[in-house]
Amino acid sequence: MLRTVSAVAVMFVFWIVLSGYFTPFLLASGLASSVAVVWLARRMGMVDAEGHPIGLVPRTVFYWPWLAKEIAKSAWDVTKVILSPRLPIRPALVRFRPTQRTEVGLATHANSITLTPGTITIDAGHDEFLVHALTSASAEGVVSGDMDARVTRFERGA
Amino acid sequence: MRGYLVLRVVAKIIVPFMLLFALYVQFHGDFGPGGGFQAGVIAAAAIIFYALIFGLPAARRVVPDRVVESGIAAGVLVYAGVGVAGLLLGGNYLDYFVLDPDPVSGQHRGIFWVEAGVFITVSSVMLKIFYMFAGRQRKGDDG
Amino acid sequence: MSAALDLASWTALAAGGFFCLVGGIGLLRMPDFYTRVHAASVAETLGVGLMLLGLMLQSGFTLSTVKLAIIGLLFLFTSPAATNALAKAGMSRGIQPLLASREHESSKR
Amino acid sequence: MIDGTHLPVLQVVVPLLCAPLIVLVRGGRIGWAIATAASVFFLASSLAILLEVQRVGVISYAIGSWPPPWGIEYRIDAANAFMLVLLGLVASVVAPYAWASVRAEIPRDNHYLFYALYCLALAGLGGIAVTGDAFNLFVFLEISSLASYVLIALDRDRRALLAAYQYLILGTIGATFIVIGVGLLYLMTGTLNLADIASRLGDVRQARPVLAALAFLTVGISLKAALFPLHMWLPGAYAHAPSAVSALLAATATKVSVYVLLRFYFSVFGTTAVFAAMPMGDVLLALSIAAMIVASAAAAFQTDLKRLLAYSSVAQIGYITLGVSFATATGLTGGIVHLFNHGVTKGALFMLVGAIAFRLGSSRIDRMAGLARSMPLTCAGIVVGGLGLIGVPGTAGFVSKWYLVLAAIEAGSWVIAFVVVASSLIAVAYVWRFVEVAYFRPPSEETARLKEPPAALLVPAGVLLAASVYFGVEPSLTLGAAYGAAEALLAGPR
Amino acid sequence: MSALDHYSYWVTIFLLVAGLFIVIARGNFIKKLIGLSIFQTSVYLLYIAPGKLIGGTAPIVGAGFQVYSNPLPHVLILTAIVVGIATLALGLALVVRIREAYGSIEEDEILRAEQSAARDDAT
Amino acid sequence: MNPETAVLVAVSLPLAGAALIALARRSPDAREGATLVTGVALFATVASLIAPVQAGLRPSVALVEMLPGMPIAFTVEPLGLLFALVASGLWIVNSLYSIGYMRANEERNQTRFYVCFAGAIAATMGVAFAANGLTLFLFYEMLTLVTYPLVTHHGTEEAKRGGRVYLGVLLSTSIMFFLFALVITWHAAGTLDFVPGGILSGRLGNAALGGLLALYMFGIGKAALMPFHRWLPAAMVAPTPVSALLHAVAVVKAGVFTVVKVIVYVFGVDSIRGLASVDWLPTVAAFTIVAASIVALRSDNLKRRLAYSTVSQLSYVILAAALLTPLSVVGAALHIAAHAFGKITLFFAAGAIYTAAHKTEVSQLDGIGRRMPWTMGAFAVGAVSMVGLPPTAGFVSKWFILSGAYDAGHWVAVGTIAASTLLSAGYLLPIVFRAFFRPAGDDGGHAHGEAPMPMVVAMVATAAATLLMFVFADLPLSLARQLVGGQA
Amino acid sequence: MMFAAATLAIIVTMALAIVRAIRGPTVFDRAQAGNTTGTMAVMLLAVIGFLNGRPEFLDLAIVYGLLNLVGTIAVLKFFRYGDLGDPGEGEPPRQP
Ligand code: NA
Ligand code: NA
Repeated sequence: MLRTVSAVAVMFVFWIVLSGYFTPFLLASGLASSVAVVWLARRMGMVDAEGHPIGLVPRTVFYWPWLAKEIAKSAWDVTKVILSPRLPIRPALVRFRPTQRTEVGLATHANSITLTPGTITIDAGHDEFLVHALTSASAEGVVSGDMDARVTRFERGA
Repeated sequence: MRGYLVLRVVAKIIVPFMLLFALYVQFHGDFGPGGGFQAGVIAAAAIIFYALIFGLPAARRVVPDRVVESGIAAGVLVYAGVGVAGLLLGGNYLDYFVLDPDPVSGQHRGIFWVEAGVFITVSSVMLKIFYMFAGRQRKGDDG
Repeated sequence: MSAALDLASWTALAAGGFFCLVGGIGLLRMPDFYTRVHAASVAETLGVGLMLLGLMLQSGFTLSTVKLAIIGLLFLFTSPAATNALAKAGMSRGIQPLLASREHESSKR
Repeated sequence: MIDGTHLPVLQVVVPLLCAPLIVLVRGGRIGWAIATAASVFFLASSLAILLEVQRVGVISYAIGSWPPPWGIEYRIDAANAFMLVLLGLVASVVAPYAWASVRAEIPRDNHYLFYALYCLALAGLGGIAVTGDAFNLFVFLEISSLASYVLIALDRDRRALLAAYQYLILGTIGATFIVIGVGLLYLMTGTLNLADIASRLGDVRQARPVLAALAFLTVGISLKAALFPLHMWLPGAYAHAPSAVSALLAATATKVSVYVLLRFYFSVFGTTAVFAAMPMGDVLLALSIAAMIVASAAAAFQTDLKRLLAYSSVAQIGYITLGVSFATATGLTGGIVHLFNHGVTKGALFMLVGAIAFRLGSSRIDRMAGLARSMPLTCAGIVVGGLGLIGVPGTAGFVSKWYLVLAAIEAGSWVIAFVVVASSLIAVAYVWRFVEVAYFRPPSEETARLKEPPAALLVPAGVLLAASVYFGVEPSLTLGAAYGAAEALLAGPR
Repeated sequence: MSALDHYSYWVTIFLLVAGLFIVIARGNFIKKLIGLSIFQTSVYLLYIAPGKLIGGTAPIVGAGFQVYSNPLPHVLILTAIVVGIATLALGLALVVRIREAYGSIEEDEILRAEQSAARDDAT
Repeated sequence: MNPETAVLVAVSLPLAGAALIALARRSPDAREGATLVTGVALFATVASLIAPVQAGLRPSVALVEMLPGMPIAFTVEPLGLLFALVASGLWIVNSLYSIGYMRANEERNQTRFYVCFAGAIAATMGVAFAANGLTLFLFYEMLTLVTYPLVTHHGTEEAKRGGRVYLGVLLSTSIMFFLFALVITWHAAGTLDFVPGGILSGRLGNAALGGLLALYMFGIGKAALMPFHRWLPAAMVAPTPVSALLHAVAVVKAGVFTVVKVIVYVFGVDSIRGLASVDWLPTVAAFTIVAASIVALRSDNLKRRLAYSTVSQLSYVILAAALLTPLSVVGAALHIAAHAFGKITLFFAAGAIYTAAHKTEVSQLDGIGRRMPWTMGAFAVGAVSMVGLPPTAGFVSKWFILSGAYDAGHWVAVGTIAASTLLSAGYLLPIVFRAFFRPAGDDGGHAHGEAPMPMVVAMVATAAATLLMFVFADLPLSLARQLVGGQA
Repeated sequence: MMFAAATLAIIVTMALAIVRAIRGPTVFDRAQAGNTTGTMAVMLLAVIGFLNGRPEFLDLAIVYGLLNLVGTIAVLKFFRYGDLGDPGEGEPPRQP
């Protein structure tokens, strides 16, 4: 039940952020819409830990900046590869076992890998990830498990 | 495509926001590019996205066929009903001025309900078209 | 003060544009499907991110900035999801990536 | 509120509201009741409007109380009041007919769809007849056309699907030409209100975009009206559609499109622009004569009675446009009265053929050997209808032919007058095809055991047939209305 | 205003002719519908391009703007788009039903099926 | 019953009769009774109009307006009354004859026969009393349509072919030319009412008048002016009573009646006399007379010979009317009656011969006079009348036509009449001679007596009428003279 | 001026993506190029919206972004499974 209320709250905030006009009619309709959307989301079975991971939000403050840095770094590497005449790519498939337990955690990990240029998650499952790496450097990056640890900490807040 | 874990998680997160965005577009027709048509399409797109990922039967459980078909009809009745309301209140058909003592808010009220009607119809039609064509393959296999 | 902001936004926009172009070029130069996805991700992450940042700096603390942030968030979630779906669909449809050597066995547990 | 002022918009709104209502209710029987009620209301309201127009001259109704030319204006003069009466009469006769005909020809779970689309088509056609706004006209045109495509496709026979598809393609091309024409007019005048366009055309009437608009509109509307040679979609559509649909469309759809041609030619562009500056008169004349001769001849060689009647429709539309091509009071009166007379006659004929198909299961002529013995009433009806198509005195067809020949003579073109009378002889040929088979061939064992179709089918057909004879013997009502319409049109843009 | 300035009209003409050509030249029913849609879209530009006022902004009231492009063509074309979709959806539904009934959506194959069916009736 | 109601009754009575006949289809006797009663009643009604018309009255009544300014209206004028009298009178006789013929030959669907017959008479009354061109055209077309089932009575393949020519020629000429002429007249004169002295005087140029006259003459297919005569021989497929109807009672009579009516009441005798553009008509009529007579001469089939005899006799009336002199116009009116009585007698005889002796060819008629004295006697009277010798009606009308031609100084006409008299003698009198003065050929031992009683009575009656009209010529004459305003 | 540069960059990238879409051998290359084009379109809308000073364009950008995602997934599913309604393996979503 708490999750539903928080979901409505998040929706209403999103509405206000979008709207920019704060007339009573619009605010009322915003609230009504939020309630309606959450009701429909519940019918779709989306208002659960996965669909509405409210708990994880505070920790994004720490995780996202790190991710941004990683993305910038690897993007620069890939840029150098693309722009160099020799196109020094050594594509490789890497399989490894993730340490996250919840689907949201796994999804975050998979997306983080995909977001950082040089690596894309082809298949993400509870017991195995399949990643395609552009260069051997990016392949090692994945295997190193550095990102895996960070995501798990993000997931469990340990 | 339920097997696609990443898609499933992302879908569960953004579908509600898509629906809310649709309603945002619906209500802000007066202030920016919005209104019934666009909102209806976005809302339908959200449900279709859900159906793509979680399968048509799941979508049919959320928005059953009967609701969709009556939505098509109900939307038109709402739209035309606003016109008739204008008629009953002494104006011509589709006259918004008479919908409220103050003509300007009468306009707002009129256009609001017309756009609501359009939203219901357009979203229902889009969904109905998707249900028919997507469902056909399924019927094709079983038939 | 605003001059510094303008300068920052110009550079962000320029960088964003540059990375977009890099991504575009990569799209054409890369030999196979999967490698092209990498190139695209450069454009879709840094290219888009920097340009959005540039625009946000331009508009300061207004409604537009918020909406730009929302677009950013949107891309943050949907872009990798789409890329993953594309790659997974491609793989399950049997498109073999060009591989330099044997697969790296995960050394860990 | 319920005094006459709101009738013009209720003509469209009532059937328009009934369509979704029927979809909501999803009942075949209730659907029929609603559709029939809507049609009868349409007729009653159209008669009231006709009387009002005869008293006042022109009725103008502003949608949403936005005064013209800003708002959408429903503008009814003698011309479209007469069209509304035709629509109302045919609709309120075909609706009862549909009860038995639909049960026989359309799968059970589509019945409610038929009636919903019936109301939609009626609303669309009513809208075309009523509106005074060019783009609104296009929208109603598409509403009625889309409803017609589906109505045709509802038939069990798979060829109905092909016919509907072909009609959709050609109909949409026609509609798009119309919307291009309207767009060009809007470009040149900055307004969409027909009367306003007419008054603003002023000196740009000869400008090239306006002439281009005239060309686009002519081709587009001719496609919708199935004016020869743009009639290719009609035979298939009317032959394979359910009988009730063929009856409704044959009597109304093409007729309303011809009205649209009249409205643009006379009320918007004006006779001088259309007939003096541009050779539209001669073009229409040539196409009409071609239609009268070629389509009638084609009808004579058909093996299916419905397809025969369809080709006959193409020919009869040629007669209507012939009257229009003279752009004189007599010519227009002849054209407009034939628009009504043929609508009524052909509606009755299609219903009768539907009644035969109800018993025989087919409308192929060679399976009707000796049918007159087992179905004397129905066959007599078809003969009377056939005489109406020929234009034998005592039928409404004669009145129209009289005015068309007179118009030709007044215009000094004796040869064309002779062609009109001569070509009605070809009608004898294709009516004779039925008479010979039904009356002279010994009944096959299949036709021998048939009995008359049920009254539910014959009575509505009888009503239209009686109308086609009554307005042949005492045509003061139709001629009066047609003459009024001709005068209203010839008054041209103010 | 040289011919080039009227580029929107050239686009309209191209789309119109291309659409009609596809409808006529192609035997596949789906391709015909695609051609028909292209033909319908030729009208959109015809209405909206002339509506654009040089220096006029998008026809939505915004602070600090006086000159707006003409909103009417936009409204009209929104309706035309809806009509286009309705026609396309109906066309596709018909093609699906035709494929079920005839087993093909190629014009010549279907006509052949029709002719042979007609011959059977006649004998 | 005042004259106005009499006119309405005259037109509606046969229709009522037709309904009565249809109702009485169960019992043939009741059905035939209804026909006869209706026939007598009709004749009485028409006869009641003689007095007022002779007193110069023109009773007229208008019904509904079919077109603005053109109601369905009736006016009784002398020519119309004369035609109506002949038609209604002969209907009675023809019915009597039909009863004998249909029963003797066991014809199928006789009810349809009598109903259509009554319908045809109603149409004929409509044509006779029509007050304007439109009403005339309405009933003229009705006559074509209602006689069609009679012509194709047997329903055989041959009947259908004959029917197709019958309907084809009559409908196409009426729609293409007659209707066209009416519209032109309406355009020129602004009215289609039949007005003594014509409505076109001074409205059209000479050439246009000539052209319009051509449209009328060839448009009125029922007058069988060549080349539009093909329908008459084609209609021989019908049973004899129908041929009698076609040739004598209604159809052709309506044709020539309309011709005379158009010339007198539309063009006006005086206004077109002497016009160069109309003098082609007598020549065409003359040609038809001679050509038809020659064909008749060479046809061995009795009914075919009589058919072509009709074609030529009809052109007598047209020729007479075309001469445009008072005497010839009176002659034309009289000839309508004279030919009716004569030709119906000949057809009755032919029918009787077929019924009794199953003979159809002239060559088979040797010595038949001894077996069928009454039939051949009547035939002789008819023949004499056709040739135009006293004491028959034919002589009276031919006398007026001849003197009319003489007045007009139209030598071609005079010559034609003389020649045709010889020709008609040539194709009719030898039959009488062969019947009475030739030894009976071998009839294949098939002994046969006279035709059934009702047929003989009918024949004798019409033969008597042919003779009586010679003796009491003043009644038809008085009506005919009124036609030209007592100038003859 | 810098806006113009950014707009140009976006347009060129879009052009490159379209070239890949045309050349791309497999359907998935085309779908991927389509996705990139869509992303660039969103940025184009955002930038042009700013260039003309109309923040409302950003709403359009968001809509375009959403529809682009749905479109790409639909194309993927059609060419991979041939049926848009097929739920595929995995347990159905828990619906109360
Ligand atoms: Na990556
Ligand atoms: Na809107």
